[in-house]
Amino acid sequence: MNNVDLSVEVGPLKLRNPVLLASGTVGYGNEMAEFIDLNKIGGIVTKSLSLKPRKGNPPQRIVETPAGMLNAIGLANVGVEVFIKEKIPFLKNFDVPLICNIAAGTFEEYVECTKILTAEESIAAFEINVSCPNVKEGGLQFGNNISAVGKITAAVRAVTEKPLIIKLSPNVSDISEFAKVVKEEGGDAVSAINTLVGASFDINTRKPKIKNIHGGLSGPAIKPVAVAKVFEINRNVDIPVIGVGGIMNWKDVIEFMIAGASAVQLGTVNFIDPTAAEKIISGLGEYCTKNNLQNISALTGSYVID
Amino acid sequence: MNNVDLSVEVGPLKLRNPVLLASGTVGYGNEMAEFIDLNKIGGIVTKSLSLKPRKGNPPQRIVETPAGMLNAIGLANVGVEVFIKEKIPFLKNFDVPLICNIAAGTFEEYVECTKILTAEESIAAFEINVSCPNVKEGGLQFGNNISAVGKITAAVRAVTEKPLIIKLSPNVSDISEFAKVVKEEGGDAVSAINTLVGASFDINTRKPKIKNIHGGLSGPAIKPVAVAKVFEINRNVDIPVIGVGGIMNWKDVIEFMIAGASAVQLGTVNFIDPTAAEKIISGLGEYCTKNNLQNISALTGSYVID
Amino acid sequence: MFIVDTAIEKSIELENDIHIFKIFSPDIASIINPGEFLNVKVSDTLYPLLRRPFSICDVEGDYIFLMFNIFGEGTRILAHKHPGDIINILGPLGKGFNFGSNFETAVIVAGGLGAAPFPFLTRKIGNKKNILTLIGGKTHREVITYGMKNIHIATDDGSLGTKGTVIDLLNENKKLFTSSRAKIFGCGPTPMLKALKKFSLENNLDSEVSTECAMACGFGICQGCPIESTSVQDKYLLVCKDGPVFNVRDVVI
Amino acid sequence: MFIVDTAIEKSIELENDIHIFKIFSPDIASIINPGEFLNVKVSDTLYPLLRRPFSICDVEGDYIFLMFNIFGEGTRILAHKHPGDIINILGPLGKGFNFGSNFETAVIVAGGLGAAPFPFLTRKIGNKKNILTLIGGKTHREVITYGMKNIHIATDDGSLGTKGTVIDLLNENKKLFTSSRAKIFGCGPTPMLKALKKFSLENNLDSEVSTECAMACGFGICQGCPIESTSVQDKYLLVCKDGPVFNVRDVVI
Ligand SMILES: Cc1cc2nc3c(=O)[nH]c(=O)nc-3n(C[C@H](O)[C@H](O)[C@H](O)COP(=O)(O)OP(=O)(O)OC[C@H]3O[C@@H](n4cnc5c(N)ncnc54)[C@H](O)[C@@H]3O)c2cc1C
Ligand SMILES: Cc1cc2nc3c(=O)[nH]c(=O)nc-3n(C[C@H](O)[C@H](O)[C@H](O)COP(=O)(O)OP(=O)(O)OC[C@H]3O[C@@H](n4cnc5c(N)ncnc54)[C@H](O)[C@@H]3O)c2cc1C
Ligand SMILES: Cc1cc2nc3c(=O)[nH]c(=O)nc-3n(C[C@H](O)[C@H](O)[C@H](O)COP(=O)(O)O)c2cc1C
Ligand SMILES: Cc1cc2nc3c(=O)[nH]c(=O)nc-3n(C[C@H](O)[C@H](O)[C@H](O)COP(=O)(O)O)c2cc1C
Ligand code: FES
Ligand code: FES
Repeated sequence: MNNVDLSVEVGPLKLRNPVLLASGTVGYGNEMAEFIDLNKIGGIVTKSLSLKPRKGNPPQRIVETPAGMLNAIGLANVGVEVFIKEKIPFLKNFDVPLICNIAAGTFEEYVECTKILTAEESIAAFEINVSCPNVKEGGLQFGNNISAVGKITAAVRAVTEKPLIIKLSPNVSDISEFAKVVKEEGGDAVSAINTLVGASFDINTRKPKIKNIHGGLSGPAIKPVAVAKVFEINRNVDIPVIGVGGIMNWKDVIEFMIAGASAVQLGTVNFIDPTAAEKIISGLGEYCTKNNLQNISALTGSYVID
Repeated sequence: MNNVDLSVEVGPLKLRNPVLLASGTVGYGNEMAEFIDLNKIGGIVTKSLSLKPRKGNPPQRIVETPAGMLNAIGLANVGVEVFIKEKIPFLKNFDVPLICNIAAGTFEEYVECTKILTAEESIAAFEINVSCPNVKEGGLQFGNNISAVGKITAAVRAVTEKPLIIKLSPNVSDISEFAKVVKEEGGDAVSAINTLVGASFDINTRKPKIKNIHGGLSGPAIKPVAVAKVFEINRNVDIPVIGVGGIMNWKDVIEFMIAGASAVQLGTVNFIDPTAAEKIISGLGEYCTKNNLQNISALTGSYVID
Repeated sequence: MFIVDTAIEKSIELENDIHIFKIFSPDIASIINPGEFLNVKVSDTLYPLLRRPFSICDVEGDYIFLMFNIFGEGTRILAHKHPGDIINILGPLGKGFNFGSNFETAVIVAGGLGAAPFPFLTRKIGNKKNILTLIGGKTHREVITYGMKNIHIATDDGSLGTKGTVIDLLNENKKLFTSSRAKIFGCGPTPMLKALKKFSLENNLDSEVSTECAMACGFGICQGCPIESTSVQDKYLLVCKDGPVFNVRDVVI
Repeated sequence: MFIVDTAIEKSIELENDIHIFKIFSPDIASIINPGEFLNVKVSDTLYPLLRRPFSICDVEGDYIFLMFNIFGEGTRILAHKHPGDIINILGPLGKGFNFGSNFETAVIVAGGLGAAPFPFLTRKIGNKKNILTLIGGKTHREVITYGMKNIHIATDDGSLGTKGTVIDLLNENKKLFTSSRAKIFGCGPTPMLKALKKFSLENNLDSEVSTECAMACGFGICQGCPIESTSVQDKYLLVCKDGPVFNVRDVVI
């Protein structure tokens, strides 16, 4: 395993290995640091940050579903200011690329957040969440509107030189079109996918189980959808893709890379096994050794179609 | 349970109970008849029929996924002619509403199939599959194209007076818009949902596990998505909805009805337990008795939202 | 915090379908406190996907005890485990009861399975303070007295103890503890906790309750378990991290 | 056809990690034939979702035997079942071997776990015909001889029997059966079945093989298990219903 090179490039972003922790499933790193050595992880994507702190949705925010879960956290977050003052100092203790995920209700808020944060040296890249299904003003509306996604990409691009990743919504019929616009407007990469829109009702009270009614479906249930979206983008658009959705183990990571992902993010699995990232990274190394792969990056888009 | 009325109306279509067997998961009824009394089922939806027989896709057609499965059968079917000659006579032995599902590659083929079949007295209604993700010519392209769906609805409506149900694709951002068009063009109801587009790769061969590359994701994994789509249509459009997607037991049926379904279809569950429909129907009766519901139809869209 | 595979040493089923598991976990047993909890993976497959939170019911040496009933799929699967079967546990999690503080009588108020954390609390308090235990259930079948002492019982249908709720019982027995400095420790269904909060405030009693909420992670990263604070308005507290035990004054129940 | 919950009566583990389950199922046992199969729900939860097909390995009175190894998640879960645990079985399914027909010697050709259906076939043929059994495996660990007789063995690495494939073995032993009217019964990995078909056609031998395919239902409603026919071009045959046993002349392998 010593001579396996797990490093990957996601456009201009260089990572020591392809395993990132997904936005909203790692907080700002502190809790995870109790379980794993953050210095070994490919990178951390923060919970979506907005300009001001957000309280998020009232409970119930979580419902388990078959091999998945619905969440409607409502982008609860500390806001940009507290993030800089209180969260970044902690993360500076680690040698791990910090990718700042931004969510906003207006174009202007996206720009303003990015402007403020791009000044922080310890931020390695931005991931723009145009696709959260659980907030009213922005979120879904942006994510499913191709010209809005283009406009956000261009606007954010104008205020930062850092690697810019746009996180796409899967709740569209042609995700490649969105990836194309991102590329055209100067985005460096896309993440696919955010959660699928779902709902669930209690058969006794007849109320939605999630207070917000709709939630985002994540976990292994959605993996085949995520793999299909990554593959679709890879086939149609020349832009690096970060694969997200239902990854539970190293085999899933290999599958996403074969389908076209340059790197991946672990989401729901962190809740079940916060040590998963470390296990997966070593599993990837073993797979490469066994298959005589010197650079894991050679896997990206290496599908064989007769 | 004696005084519970399980009958429902899906627009002009009257059913003795809300439990239909979904297209592609019941063949043409013969195999299922070995397991259950078809006279007790709400109705049978045939495998999608095309004008000519279709051989379908080469193997592998099936892959299991977490709490779900991908299929790419490719609409293998006997064609309209053989259906009328060989399948209808068998189904005539039963007192069960026969809903004929039609899939086609062109507008004209939809019309022609319907024209031929509408003459068959034993056909109770049509379900038009505009949304199969596993065939090249028609299928997905139609299902995700709102004007195509409108055009098909209008064209088929023009040649049959039987109840007309359009089966919608979930792979779109705003399914209500499709339901609206169906209503405007004279459709009587919609079914939601067909399968989600998914894919899966073998990490050793790097080939797609499904020969067709893409498959349709079904089973409990997709239930939250299906419930959300049914709810969305119910809230936005005044058209009856048949709920499909991941139903495994009577509780799931109640959940779909609360979310807005007038009736439901069982799909993947038939493969795992071909007696599920009978169990579910008796479970529905018991639920109604316990909850003092005289008519199960009162459940449709009975969600409570604070 | 530990994540460990551990074998079920022994499984006891009480007569009212309550299950008690004895599991070997010296690391956790030596540091966990009453009111804290474990997050348990009941199956090593993808179903059910999420862990299930369970209060620490008791600790004896290197062994931890959990108490549960069959509620849904996860607890059904758990109940069918045999001794020797492996489960994966994550903990200790959360903030437990403050029972070292300045009071004379611990008034334990348990509704149904709300009894779960109290055998351990009872053991830890030992003879250091008085303990008065009030237990409620809908019927006698829901009354759990396992591992508790100095017990008074109320059932909604009067099938055991006095007829009424455990809060009625609390009111009736007020004189037993309001003369001394008492502290209330409560766990049970939300309506009971609401009533308990009201009682505690009206009687100006220090009172801590263990709350419940659907959880995904159990250790603070998913933000899935909010509970409204009485003091801070612009953010929620987290049941898994700031709780599950809260002073009734601090949270909206 | 039956769908029944049934208890595992006994579970045997052969030295090479092959598991054999004995299950009570008088209804199925009394009507099932060699080469037919059961579709087994290995877990009563949603994971794994689909049933798993297994050949009938043997039948003794009211009992059915299944043989399997740990391949993926489903067989792993199955292997961890204890005697007394319940599984749900659906069957009998498919079309089995035609062993009543006009031949003198049954030549059984098994590759690895392809041995599974042959103890039952061996029992059913009994002394009515000659039996010659050729068994192949990559190494000696993959050679399964359970319940079979008159056995010749080949291994790819030569660790047991002759070195080579089971088809090499078949060629070498041709004289043992080509003098009599022989019928070949084969089961094993696809490359072996391909070679067996070639051998059978070249030597003009009647030959049936048990094929495999990913299945959703196992009884003909999902159309998930197509196999190309040699005679009909405009539709596929179904492995679960028209097979799994086919005459090699009838299908493209
Ligand atoms: C801090 C804490 C301590 C607990 N201690 C105990 C205990 O000691 N003994 C005990 O029997 N139960 C306890 N519970 C409740 C226990 O977690 C639920 O009964 C259990 O999760 C139900 O799982 P299930 O799969 O059987 O039910 P299902 O209804 O199938 O579960 C579906 C989902 O809902 C969640 N859920 C259902 N009920 C609850 C609930 N009351 N609280 C939180 N999530 C729920 C499950 O975790 C799961 O994600 C505790 C809950 C919390 C939050
Ligand atoms: C007619 C028939 C008879 C069989 N008889 C036996 C037998 O007697 N003993 C035995 O050990 N195995 C037998 N098999 C193969 C057995 O069904 C698979 O080994 C088993 O399904 C693997 O399940 P898993 O969950 O362990 O593997 P996983 O890889 O986790 O399964 C994933 C999916 O792939 C399917 N799958 C994987 N391998 C196969 C395969 N070879 N054939 C069909 N589907 C597969 C599974 O059914 C499941 O849907 C038979 C297969 C068929 C079709
Ligand atoms: C509880 C929870 C909170 C999430 N919060 C965010 C978020 O704030 N911003 C974001 O872009 N994605 C968020 N996501 C989506 C994940 O980052 C990821 O895209 C999704 O969960 C799919 O991956 P998974 O199946 O591995 O979980 C959240 C997901 C979950 C489960
Ligand atoms: C094997 C298989 C074949 C199917 N074939 C068809 C079809 O021919 N026409 C159609 O409209 N839907 C078809 N479907 C979709 C189902 O009717 C149903 O919409 C979908 O499976 C979701 O329901 P479920 O989760 O209960 O299976 C098929 C589904 C499966 C699993
Ligand atoms: S359960 Fe995840 S933050 Fe509390
Ligand atoms: S497995 Fe369903 S038709 Fe063969």
